[in-house]
Amino acid sequence: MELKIVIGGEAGQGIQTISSIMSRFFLRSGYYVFTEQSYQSRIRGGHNFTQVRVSTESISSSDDGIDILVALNEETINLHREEVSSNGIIIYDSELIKSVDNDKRFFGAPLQRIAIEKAKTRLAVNSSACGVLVGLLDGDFSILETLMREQFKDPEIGERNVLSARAGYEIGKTKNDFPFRTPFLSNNSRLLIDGGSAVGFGAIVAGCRFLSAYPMTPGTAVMNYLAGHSKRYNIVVEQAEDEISAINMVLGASFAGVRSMVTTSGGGFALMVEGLSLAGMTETPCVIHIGQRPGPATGLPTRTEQGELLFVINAGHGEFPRYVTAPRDAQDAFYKTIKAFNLADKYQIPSIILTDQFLIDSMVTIEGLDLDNIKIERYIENNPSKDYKRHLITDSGISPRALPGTEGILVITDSDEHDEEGHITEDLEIRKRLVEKRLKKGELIKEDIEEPIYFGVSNPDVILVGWGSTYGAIKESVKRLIEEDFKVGLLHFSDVYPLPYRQLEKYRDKRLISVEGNATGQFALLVRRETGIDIGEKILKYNGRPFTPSEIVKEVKKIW
Amino acid sequence: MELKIVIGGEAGQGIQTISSIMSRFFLRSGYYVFTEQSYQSRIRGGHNFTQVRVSTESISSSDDGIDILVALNEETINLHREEVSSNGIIIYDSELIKSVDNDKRFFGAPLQRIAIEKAKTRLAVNSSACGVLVGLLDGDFSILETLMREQFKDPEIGERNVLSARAGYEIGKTKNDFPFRTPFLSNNSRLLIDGGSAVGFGAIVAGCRFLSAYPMTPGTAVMNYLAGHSKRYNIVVEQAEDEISAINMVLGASFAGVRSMVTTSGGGFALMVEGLSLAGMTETPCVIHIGQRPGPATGLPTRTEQGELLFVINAGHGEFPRYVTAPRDAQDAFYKTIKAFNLADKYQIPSIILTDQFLIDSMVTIEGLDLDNIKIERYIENNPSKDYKRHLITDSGISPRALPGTEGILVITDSDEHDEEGHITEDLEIRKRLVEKRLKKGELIKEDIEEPIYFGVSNPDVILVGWGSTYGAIKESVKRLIEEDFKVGLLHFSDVYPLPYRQLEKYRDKRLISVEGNATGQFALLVRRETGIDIGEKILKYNGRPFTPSEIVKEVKKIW
Amino acid sequence: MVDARIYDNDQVPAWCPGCGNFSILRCMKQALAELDISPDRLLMVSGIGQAAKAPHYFRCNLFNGLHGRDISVAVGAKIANHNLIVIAESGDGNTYGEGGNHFIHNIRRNVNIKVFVHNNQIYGLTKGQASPTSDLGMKTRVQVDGVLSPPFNPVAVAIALNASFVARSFSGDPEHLVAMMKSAITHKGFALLDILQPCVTFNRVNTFQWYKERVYRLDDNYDPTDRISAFKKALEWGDRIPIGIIYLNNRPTYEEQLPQLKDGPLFKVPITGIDYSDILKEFK
Amino acid sequence: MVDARIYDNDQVPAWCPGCGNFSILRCMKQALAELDISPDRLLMVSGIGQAAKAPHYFRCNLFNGLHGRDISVAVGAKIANHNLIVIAESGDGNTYGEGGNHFIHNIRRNVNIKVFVHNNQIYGLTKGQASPTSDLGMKTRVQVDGVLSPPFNPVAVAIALNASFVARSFSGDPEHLVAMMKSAITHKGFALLDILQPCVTFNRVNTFQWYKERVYRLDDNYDPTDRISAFKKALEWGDRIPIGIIYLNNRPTYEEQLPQLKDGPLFKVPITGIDYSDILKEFK
Ligand SMILES: Cc1ncc(C[n+]2csc(CCOP(=O)(O)OP(=O)(O)O)c2C)c(N)n1
Ligand SMILES: Cc1ncc(C[n+]2csc(CCOP(=O)(O)OP(=O)(O)O)c2C)c(N)n1
Ligand code: SF4
Ligand code: SF4
Ligand SMILES: [Mg+2]
Ligand SMILES: [Mg+2]
Repeated sequence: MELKIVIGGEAGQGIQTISSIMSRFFLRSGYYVFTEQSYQSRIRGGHNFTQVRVSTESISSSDDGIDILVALNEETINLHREEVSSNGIIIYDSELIKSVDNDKRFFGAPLQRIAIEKAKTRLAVNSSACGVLVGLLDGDFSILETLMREQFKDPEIGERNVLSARAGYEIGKTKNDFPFRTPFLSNNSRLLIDGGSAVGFGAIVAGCRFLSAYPMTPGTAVMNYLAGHSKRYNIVVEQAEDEISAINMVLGASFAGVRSMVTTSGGGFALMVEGLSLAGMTETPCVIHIGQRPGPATGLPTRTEQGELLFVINAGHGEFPRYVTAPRDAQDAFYKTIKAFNLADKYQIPSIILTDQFLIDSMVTIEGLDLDNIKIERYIENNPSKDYKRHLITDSGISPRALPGTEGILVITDSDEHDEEGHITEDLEIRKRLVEKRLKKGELIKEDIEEPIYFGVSNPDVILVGWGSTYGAIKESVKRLIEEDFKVGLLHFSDVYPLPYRQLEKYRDKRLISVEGNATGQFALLVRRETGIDIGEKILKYNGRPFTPSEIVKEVKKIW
Repeated sequence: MELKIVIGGEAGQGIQTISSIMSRFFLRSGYYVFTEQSYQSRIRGGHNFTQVRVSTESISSSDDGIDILVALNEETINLHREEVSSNGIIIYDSELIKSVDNDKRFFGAPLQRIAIEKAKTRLAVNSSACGVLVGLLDGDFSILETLMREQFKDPEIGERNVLSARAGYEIGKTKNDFPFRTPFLSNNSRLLIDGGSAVGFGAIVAGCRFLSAYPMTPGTAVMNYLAGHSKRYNIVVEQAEDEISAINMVLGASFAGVRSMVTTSGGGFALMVEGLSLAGMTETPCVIHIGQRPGPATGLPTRTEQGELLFVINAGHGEFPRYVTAPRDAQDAFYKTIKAFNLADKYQIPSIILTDQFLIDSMVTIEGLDLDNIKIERYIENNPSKDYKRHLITDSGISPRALPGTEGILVITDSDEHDEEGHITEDLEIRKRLVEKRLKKGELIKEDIEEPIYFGVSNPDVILVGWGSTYGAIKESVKRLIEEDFKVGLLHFSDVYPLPYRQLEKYRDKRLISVEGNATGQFALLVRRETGIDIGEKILKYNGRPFTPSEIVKEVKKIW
Repeated sequence: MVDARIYDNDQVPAWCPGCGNFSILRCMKQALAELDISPDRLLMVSGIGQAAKAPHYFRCNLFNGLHGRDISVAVGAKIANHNLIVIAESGDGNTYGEGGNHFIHNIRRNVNIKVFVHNNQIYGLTKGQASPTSDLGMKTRVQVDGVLSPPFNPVAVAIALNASFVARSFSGDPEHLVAMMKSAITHKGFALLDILQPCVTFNRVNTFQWYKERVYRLDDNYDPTDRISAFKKALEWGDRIPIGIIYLNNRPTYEEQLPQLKDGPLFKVPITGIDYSDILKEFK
Repeated sequence: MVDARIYDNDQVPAWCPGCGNFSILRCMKQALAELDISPDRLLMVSGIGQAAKAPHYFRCNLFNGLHGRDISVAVGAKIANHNLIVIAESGDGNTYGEGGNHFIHNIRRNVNIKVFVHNNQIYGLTKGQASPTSDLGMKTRVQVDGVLSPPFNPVAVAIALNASFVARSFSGDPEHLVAMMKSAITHKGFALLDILQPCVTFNRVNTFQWYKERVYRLDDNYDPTDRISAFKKALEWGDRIPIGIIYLNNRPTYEEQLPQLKDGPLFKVPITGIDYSDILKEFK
């Protein structure tokens, strides 16, 4: 069973509330959900919509097509009715939207009137709309009822919304010829998680106790998450005066011993580049989360893109190692965030988590998170010897890290080239040795890098190559292509730098097609730079929207 | 004839004055000179030295070995006496430096006493030292005399320095067994130019009338140059409060119609990266000069490196075209600076001139600059049509550029994605078209890119590949290797991005060795990224000092 | 006076209904019309934020740049062509937060540009975080315990920097606002106009009502040229908030001091056909 | 009091003979010794410049970071471990120029760090360009027509920002300087100490003699808690330059307001063995 619901309207009309309640409703009813948001950079008005995709199988992308359209305004009808399937339905407020023709897919309900009557506020259209949906789909109303009660702290308001939902539910139930049904299936321990929360939760579990950031979409999600949990988990979240300050505060906090991170988007990261280089030089661990959005410059603030890969890998003046990971989905984002903290500490380097608006804002159903087997390693020297040197040259290139404030020793570091102790130097022989020491660590990181996932037939004619948040969409497209007997596979990268090359070498002579959310095929360039392997063909998207499986299937067939 | 003079001492002792006077002396005597400075990041003290290399043939690098060492302090003797050739000489102040053994290369002169006696100031050691050198080398004293008079605005001080120089000259002449001689050869119209002045002069000739910068070594040289000529050429030079402001001021000035530039080093450029992306998005021409120095972070402020190639090419969030040129020497720097301004205007893009401390601070003798054939093209629409649109989509991707203030039209641009008029948009179809429009220009730039110079035997076994300021040293090493019958060539790049690939393709299957002033072989990575060609071997240097021909010869032989 | 409608264009503001920005936009057109400024002589520069969208909504030359960097762009443009009337318009977060360093140092430079700040004491576009001017204790999704740092006082800081024109107005008093805009534009030098603007969506503390109850126009006999009393006035914030020209002086502008601009705008300086023999001599 | 020599190390200052920095360095050791601060409890943070090299020349923990960004690093470190005594030490260009935005907003934050600025009114390390505090008209290789912008007055700006401790001293009055350093360090909150320092190589205007003739110690009965009179005092610059604690107030520090730091320094908060069931519930 699969069902695609789209809820559309103006910013501020409560689209997000409806979609989030319905997503939870389906989760608790035993279904898999994927919920994706398309919104504009404004607070009120404009056209926003959310797709809630429901399935009995695990899914991790949205897709083209609509089975149920919930239109909170007329524009939504005009923009989306074409996409609604012939056996689909268009739910609209029958008292507010009048210009409706006799397309049999229309299904009106007095959503706002119900809200006002039952809940004494217009804002409760959310609950009446959810009610209609649950009724229509033959869902278990008691689940919705519980959700409503949880949603509102004030029990009275909760009660009113339940009434409003119930009235909608009764209307929904009247349409008993609707071909889709989502009755209660099973209790389960699955989780519904968005990318922003996954990174945020990952950071908390990793022991991040300081975040400094300057608000910037979509990076702000992680800041909000940590701020929301700051009291319970003793996290200091400080809004910096600018991004430069954010990264430098984080380096100060990390130097003094706290796992620390910044969160931003490409434009904010652009301002942190000098600080990144400082982290490299002073060997101060730090974690940088970058939620990509379309550029250049301010670009499209609320849209998605994979346009910053090469920028991030090459950012910073001078040469120093780093770890860059581009999580493939929310679950991966959780684990990779923890890994980013661990590697930052292990190698005393900056770790970069490269997500995007699509991953950050989408909710996906996962089986669970394995909290029991998480390792947190700080690699901090608690009893350093008296002759402690912060930048001691060792075989591995990693110097023992002690914290300032440790009795009897001094911890010294410098943005200038320095000696082993950390003091500024102009000795060019020491310079050379320190360069080599720092770069050695870059070689070691390779041992911790995860090879890409391969998914597909065992002897493929064509391999799609992807990275980051496109995983769900490409994987699903490959599944479908295989069903149609295409001999195809997917090689999907999550850790991107240092670039894992073993799997690539294995498929070196295959026909490779890179699928990327940018206009220049950056990953293909990275692969050629690192391995010499030429990914000759590309499927690129750069209009600000994420890939859908249907779209990739079409593109692959076109060039097959 | 070739002669290597090294002048060493503390910062503030006047090393630069001696070397600059002597360089001019040799120029006017008809010799070729190359003068390179090695100095520390301090104002007084420490150890600095300059090499003045003199030849009857054109040269463009310094080299190992010393024929004359001018030691202004004892440390200079200790640090450099090993390098002085057996028939060389060590000039020192016989009254200040006492701990001299009976090495027959020592030649004492009471430099400071002469200065005080003749010029009434210690500072005139410069002139007494120059005098000794000219005497020793059998030079034409009248040339030195003229130089001294030109050096000092106050004729009386000039006269005193001439006296001091003459006294030194008489002492120098007493040593008549010195094997090196630089008598007057010929009048000539050659120029002695340093990289900083070459970029600065190029900018002035190109029509740059606004520079905003925040001081940073070695970028400051260009700021000093333009400030020094600001009155005569109507140039506004504004010291910004920080680098972010510098680039944004420049974009404002350029938008309003003035050719404008910033100058900085890698660390300052790191702060301009967001502004770079803004230039890309708003299609505002600008020229950025970056003098590289060793990183990461503050690194070694007064040393040289080629560590920012990949950073500069990939800098900026989002995707947009740019032009990057790494001049091979001062003469090239002059022309490429002009080209940078022309291409910035032609394609409405940021142009980056990537030099380094070695190029900026070294003086070289050139035959002249061809000022008559310089083309300045502004590509500005002076009579735009009434329906003018700043970002009009055209076949080439280049929109007509008008200036704000033009009667009857409006010039609008935006850091957000925008429509053709320049207004902010959320229309994703327009987004797609604007991305394509911008990137099209990147394809066109390729037509203006200069292929690398090839120098060497016609059928080489090995080709050294270099870029930027290493040209002089590698070329000379190749010359010497060829003299020793090595079948070797040099492919040297000045324009580096978009990467010219035709010559590379031609030599694709040769044994290629990349020679770079960094620790990771960035140019080799760029070549593989752009062409798939694997430059398997590398000769890298990253201790902060430039390559010398002797060193490259040695390294090449080692791996031949 | 030209008709204010010549500033209308076909762009539809992306602001919330009821937002104070609408009034500021109307006042802007009115002030420009009363000053007879032709749209093609006007260059608006803005940063990023809700306020920074404003110049898209009327006819003018426009460079809508980066968050916090509009003042620098405006200064560059004014140096290049000082015949343009150059106004930087943005929000409080943009100008006092991200752009703080340009704010302070350009007040010192005294380039003849105007800086209009829609001060809603909040980050609007990014959904309601505290801005540098947010009042102590304001709670947001990020400032969960309430704002801990006392608000940035742009007026006091500008006076400490000896700004040549410092004024405050309120979007809810259009007559006053138009007058202030006109004074700022006609002032010779850097002019800061801080405009109190209710954000109906995110700022539930400093509402229209809140401002309405507190703002009062400066007395006719208030002397804005006395720096100490201006500073005193600047510290008034709470039950009573003064609006008007708070500080004024007459120091020379940056442009007047530049010999390079004496003969006309910099962008018109000829750049070809120049004799460089004096430079060539320096290389010999 | 410990012996000031415990702060000596084997680094040799890279400063010019006669530079005012030497005296500041000696006073620093003296002040620390008098306060009995053990080197391993002290964290110095510095930026880039001649002044910013100072902490290399004595025994302490040190993070010598980027030009202009030391205050941010210091604040981060102090939040992470508020048991450390954290002092940011740099030059005027670093702190008031490149670092201007951090200067103003961290005064607001009032984190308990100390900011010592060697104010030589010039960019020393980069060979003598004007700094934000250079006097009007000073000529340099870049400011060929002389400085056009009036000097940044750090004291006045800090008072406008309601800084909790604002003082000025002079490298040529070691006794006073030591006292000011001690007051700043023992003050609870952000403390700005602007130290006038002759640069013998590049600043030929504001020489030792120039300062010597002008500076005077504030009267014993000067009341630094009155903001208006402090502002007046701050504007005194010219024939007479006051040194001493110019402004003082007692507002709460950032750290005191953070519930997260109540039970000890942040770096000691346990990060393993935590029950996350409440978070897991949020995903259901
Ligand atoms: C470098 C950078 N950082 C952050 C942002 C995100 N951002 C956009 S607008 C804004 C704040 C807007 O607040 P304000 O300037 O007060 O304008 P308002 O929306 O309140 O009118 C922020 C933080 C950005 N665009 N660029
Ligand atoms: C981002 C950046 N920009 C510029 C520089 C170059 N720089 C180093 S020190 C300095 C100025 C120093 O002046 P100040 O802070 O007053 O210190 P002083 O040397 O006078 O003690 C500058 C501009 C730098 N290191 N980093
Ligand atoms: S969010 Fe606030 S400032 Fe922005 S448009 Fe809405 S009301 Fe106005
Ligand atoms: S240049 Fe000036 S500040 Fe720097 S060490 Fe020399 S005298 Fe001191
Ligand atoms: Mg605001
Ligand atoms: Mg200074």
